[in-house]
Amino acid sequence: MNIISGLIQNYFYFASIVIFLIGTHVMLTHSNLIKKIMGMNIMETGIFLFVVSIGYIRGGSAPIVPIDGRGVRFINPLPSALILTGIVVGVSLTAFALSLVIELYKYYGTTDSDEIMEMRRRER
Amino acid sequence: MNDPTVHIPVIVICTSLIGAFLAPVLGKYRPALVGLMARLIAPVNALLLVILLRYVDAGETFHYYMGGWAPPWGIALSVDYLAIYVALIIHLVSAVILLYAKDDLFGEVRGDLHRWYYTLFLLLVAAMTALAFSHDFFNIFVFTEIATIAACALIAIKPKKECIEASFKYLILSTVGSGFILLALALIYMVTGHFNLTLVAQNMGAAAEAYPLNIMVSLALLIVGFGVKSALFPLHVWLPDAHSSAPSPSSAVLSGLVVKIYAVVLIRIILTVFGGEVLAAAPIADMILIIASVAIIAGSLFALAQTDIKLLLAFSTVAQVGYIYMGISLLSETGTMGGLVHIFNHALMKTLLFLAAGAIIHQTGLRKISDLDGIAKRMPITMAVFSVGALSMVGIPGFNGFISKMYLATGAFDAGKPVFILVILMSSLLNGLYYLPIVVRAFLGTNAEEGKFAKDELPLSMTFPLVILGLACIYFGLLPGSLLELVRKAAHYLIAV
Amino acid sequence: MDDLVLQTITRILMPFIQVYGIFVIVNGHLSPGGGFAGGTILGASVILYALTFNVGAAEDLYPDDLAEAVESSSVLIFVLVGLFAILMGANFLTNIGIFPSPETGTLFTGGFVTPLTLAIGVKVASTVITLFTHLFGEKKP
Amino acid sequence: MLDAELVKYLPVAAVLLPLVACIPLWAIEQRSAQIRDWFAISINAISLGLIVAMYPTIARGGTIFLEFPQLLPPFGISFKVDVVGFSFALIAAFVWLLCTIYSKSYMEYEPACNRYYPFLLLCLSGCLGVFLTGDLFSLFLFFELMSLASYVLVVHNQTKEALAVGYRYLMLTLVASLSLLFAIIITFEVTGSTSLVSGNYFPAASGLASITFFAFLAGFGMKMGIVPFHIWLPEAHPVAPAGASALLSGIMLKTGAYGLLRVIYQVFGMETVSGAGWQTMLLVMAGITILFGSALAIAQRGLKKRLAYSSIAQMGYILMGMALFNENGLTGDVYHVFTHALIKSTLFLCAGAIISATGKHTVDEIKGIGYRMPVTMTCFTIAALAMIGIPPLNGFVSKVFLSVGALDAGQSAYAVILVISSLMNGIYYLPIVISAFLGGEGEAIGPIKRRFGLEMAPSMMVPIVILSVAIFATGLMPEGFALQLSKAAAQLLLSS
Repeated sequence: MNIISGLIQNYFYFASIVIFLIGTHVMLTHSNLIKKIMGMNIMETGIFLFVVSIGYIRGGSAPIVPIDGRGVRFINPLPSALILTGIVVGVSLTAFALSLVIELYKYYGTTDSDEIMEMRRRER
Repeated sequence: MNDPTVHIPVIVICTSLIGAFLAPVLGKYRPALVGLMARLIAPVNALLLVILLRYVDAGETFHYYMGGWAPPWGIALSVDYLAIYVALIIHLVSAVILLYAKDDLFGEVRGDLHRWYYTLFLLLVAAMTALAFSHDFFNIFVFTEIATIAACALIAIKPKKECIEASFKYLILSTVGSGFILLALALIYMVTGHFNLTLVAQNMGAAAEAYPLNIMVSLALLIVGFGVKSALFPLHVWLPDAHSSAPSPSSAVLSGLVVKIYAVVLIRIILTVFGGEVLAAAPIADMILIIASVAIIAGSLFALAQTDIKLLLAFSTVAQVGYIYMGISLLSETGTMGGLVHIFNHALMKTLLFLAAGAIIHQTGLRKISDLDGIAKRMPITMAVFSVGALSMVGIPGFNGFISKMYLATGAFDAGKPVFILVILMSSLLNGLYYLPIVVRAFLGTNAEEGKFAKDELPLSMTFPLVILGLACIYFGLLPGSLLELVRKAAHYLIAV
Repeated sequence: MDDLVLQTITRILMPFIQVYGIFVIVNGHLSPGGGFAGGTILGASVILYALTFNVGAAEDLYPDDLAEAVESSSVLIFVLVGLFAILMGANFLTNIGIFPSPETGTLFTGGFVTPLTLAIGVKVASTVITLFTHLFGEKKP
Repeated sequence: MLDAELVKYLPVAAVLLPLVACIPLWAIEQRSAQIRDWFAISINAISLGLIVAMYPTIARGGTIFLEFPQLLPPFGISFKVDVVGFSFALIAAFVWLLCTIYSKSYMEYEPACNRYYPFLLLCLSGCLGVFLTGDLFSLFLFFELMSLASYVLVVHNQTKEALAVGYRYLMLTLVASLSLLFAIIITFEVTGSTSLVSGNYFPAASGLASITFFAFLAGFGMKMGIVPFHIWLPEAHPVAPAGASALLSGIMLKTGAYGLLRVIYQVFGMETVSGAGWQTMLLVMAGITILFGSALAIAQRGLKKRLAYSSIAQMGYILMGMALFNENGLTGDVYHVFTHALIKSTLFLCAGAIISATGKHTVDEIKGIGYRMPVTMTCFTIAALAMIGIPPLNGFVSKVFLSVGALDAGQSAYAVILVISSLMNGIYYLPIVISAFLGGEGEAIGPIKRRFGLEMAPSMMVPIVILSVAIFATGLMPEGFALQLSKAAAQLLLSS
């Protein structure tokens, strides 16, 4: 019972872990390179959701001190900043991975990693 | 703090960064200057680090706060012996590699990409240095990613399909690793509320009590995440392809430095942040110890089966990373020293071996070990230096590899686990089994086709770094006193906290 | 893609998008947003241009040489601003008050933050554009 | 009389001189083969001189000690010479000098001499280092140097066979050195020191102690060639050039014996060794080694191979001597080191002379060689008789001491083994001698290569003759120099 209620209360953690696992699964099991990259993005999204939800406060506002200095409940900026960085990293990783896939496609004419492995084996 | 010495860590990182981003612009108009600049930056930085070391020697180790903001707001750099030691290794070794790269690159990388090669290389150096100094999970994550992308690009820059494929494989697995790391950081942040290592460490005790599950899961995720990046044994699958297909200077820097920096970061986190209580609660250290032993033996066995010289070296790296993990997870002072000193020694040896292999490939285009019969007649200096590296790997006394094995073995005994001495000895034997035949072949073998190696000896810019590394291997094998002093302090720092 | 409607609207929209991007960048220290967000918006304007006209046109608008220079120099500016603080005797990236600081909440209270976010914004914009053109145009990365 | 301060540096100089001299030698040999030979010989001679210069101090019962703790921490390198080390080093340097002189002419027609001499010097350095160092770790260091350098000597001819044998040698060397390293680490960890001064580290037998002991035994035994570890020896010694085989068999085997002596008497102590039953084990191993080596030597047709197997048997004597734990046995043991070094190098050098003059390798092919090469065969005969233990020769003296030691220890069975082994020595040496002189006039051999009108070059003949004279001399003066040293060594070891 405890576990279930814990899950329901922390549904966003649960959701993010599910997304993370889906992403990882796609990334590691699918042979299509583009799908791998998509899995990578899904996985990262899961993590992003998880981290952002740690710092999120219901009804909180952006953490910028207002001019009159009223006490406002701020959302913790650190996870958001981390995730902002994470997103940038994710974009660059995706871009880099995509460019590699383009290169691979030029060499092998396919984006399927199994086929590429097969071709390499035959080459040897 | 008006003493300019305290800024050295930042300056070192910044000069590499500036160099990295000057390179593409400069390379466009003055291509000759780029290499020169890159080759100047690393030694100058190493010099600065030595000055910093003197400074730290005189007083306490300290933390440097970016923008003058103390934690929990600011980003901190920890200026301690471990960081300086690792940073010194990075800059010294990359200085040598950059020297070597001057002529070798022409054979492996398209001419118009040279400036980008230097960009990536310096970026990687900057990221690794920053990782060494980082005292903040945030920074650790960011620079891990920068280092990963730069490393992948350093492989993919060679226009061959093997490189692209290896790079892709590396990228995908590293991304999984990064994901794990990020998740772990989030879990730690969740229960401790900080990213700064010191503050997290302070809150760790209470957090571990309240949320043991979070701490354990994050620890596991960290080990897997950094384990992938540092090629800890079952997670090493990307390494052989990546390190063997890359251009030789890249292989050298990847094998010699990059995998280790992640190991250092992981170890720093585990030992200084999680600390004794968490380690006592779960047999983490023992698990790593066993994994490392398996890595040592399995890596060597895989290496034994290789016919391609660079693949062999790459698998040997898997085994050697095991040494580093083993040394530190022994949790005795000598063991930790062994692990840390092996970071330096292996950086020297493996860089040397990769560069020597690169020189052979550059000269003759031969990669298969069976083709190397009698090659020492054509390339005596290269092969002599290669032999130094090989003997060092085997752990012949008088060469630096012996020092680390010695310390690892005494460390295993100190830790009350003499079984692991056998692992080290066994792997020495295996190293002998796969390194010595190459040397024997090269010097004593006779190749059927005379005049097969018709080219001349190497250019000076390639011979010189090799010889420097070879001499360093012997020097630090015979007189490691000052090195060990530094390592002892670094180990003390790790164990004491 | 030769759609007159799209092209005209793009032409009209682009300056607005860009101004908005710049707004987000320079207000980085006052409101949510900053270099990353604003830079992406800036970059998006050019991507829109590339989509409605063609990639070649976008490349002409923002050539590779320029991109290289911009990307390198923006990082350099960032680092140099940080190093400037060291020169002034403070820690790296310290926000030294060499700018006049008027009352809180106005645009020029950021000190060094504004040049830094600007550098970031330009860099991000440039990167977003080059990534798009390179991947779309299938040029070597 | 040398200054005491100066004497301190003698061992270092003796060890490092050959090591350092490799570099000028390498430079010289690019120019002139003649100068190279003489340079190598003079370096050898100087090393020998430096060792002889230590004699006054040693004769006074003193030890020479010098350490360099900053080298290779945490152990440091130290040099310590007592009478045991001095005796071994003296005979080593002496035989080495003669073998180098011999090599000068012998190697003239061999390939790759430019590799041979530097490695010969490296080996000398390692070998002297083993005998003159003051702690286990330094000993190990030089042991390694010697083992690796001698690999190059073993595979000198670069034939397929040599390379295959060399590979096995290399791997076994590696195993030996690793097990030594293991043992040294444990010794260091248990006692905090590897110095050979204090002695008796393991007061009682424990699990750890026995692991350590067996690791030491495996490590040194591998070099020594005692029976379960001998597999590399009979292959490796014959393939090397004659000068190198003489040194491998005559001197380098003794490094193992030396290490084992130190380990038994100064690391574990007699009480521990006998208390744990290792003494009996060592004796049994020695007995097996003697009989096994002799038996297989009889079966060999190759001349050098027969000599190599004979070496195994002789190393059994030495192992037995050190396991008897009494003064006579130990005296015989150290004396036999002298004896065997002289005899076996004579035999190998003679074999080398025969092979280089006739090209014949097997025992059957050299019938009547005595007529063609009288000097060689006379020396060979002297050495063979000494090996069998015919009275006026030195082999007899060592056998007497060993037998008396065996009887003193109450192990009469081993005295019997000695006698049996002498018989077997006779069985495999005498036929060579007999057929050489009585097997016709050498018709089967054909004309031999003569140099300078002699059966071999003078620089080959002189070392052989000097060695045979030394065999005679030590045998005829039973109370001479060698025996005194042996006795002093035995007393020193027993008192530690």
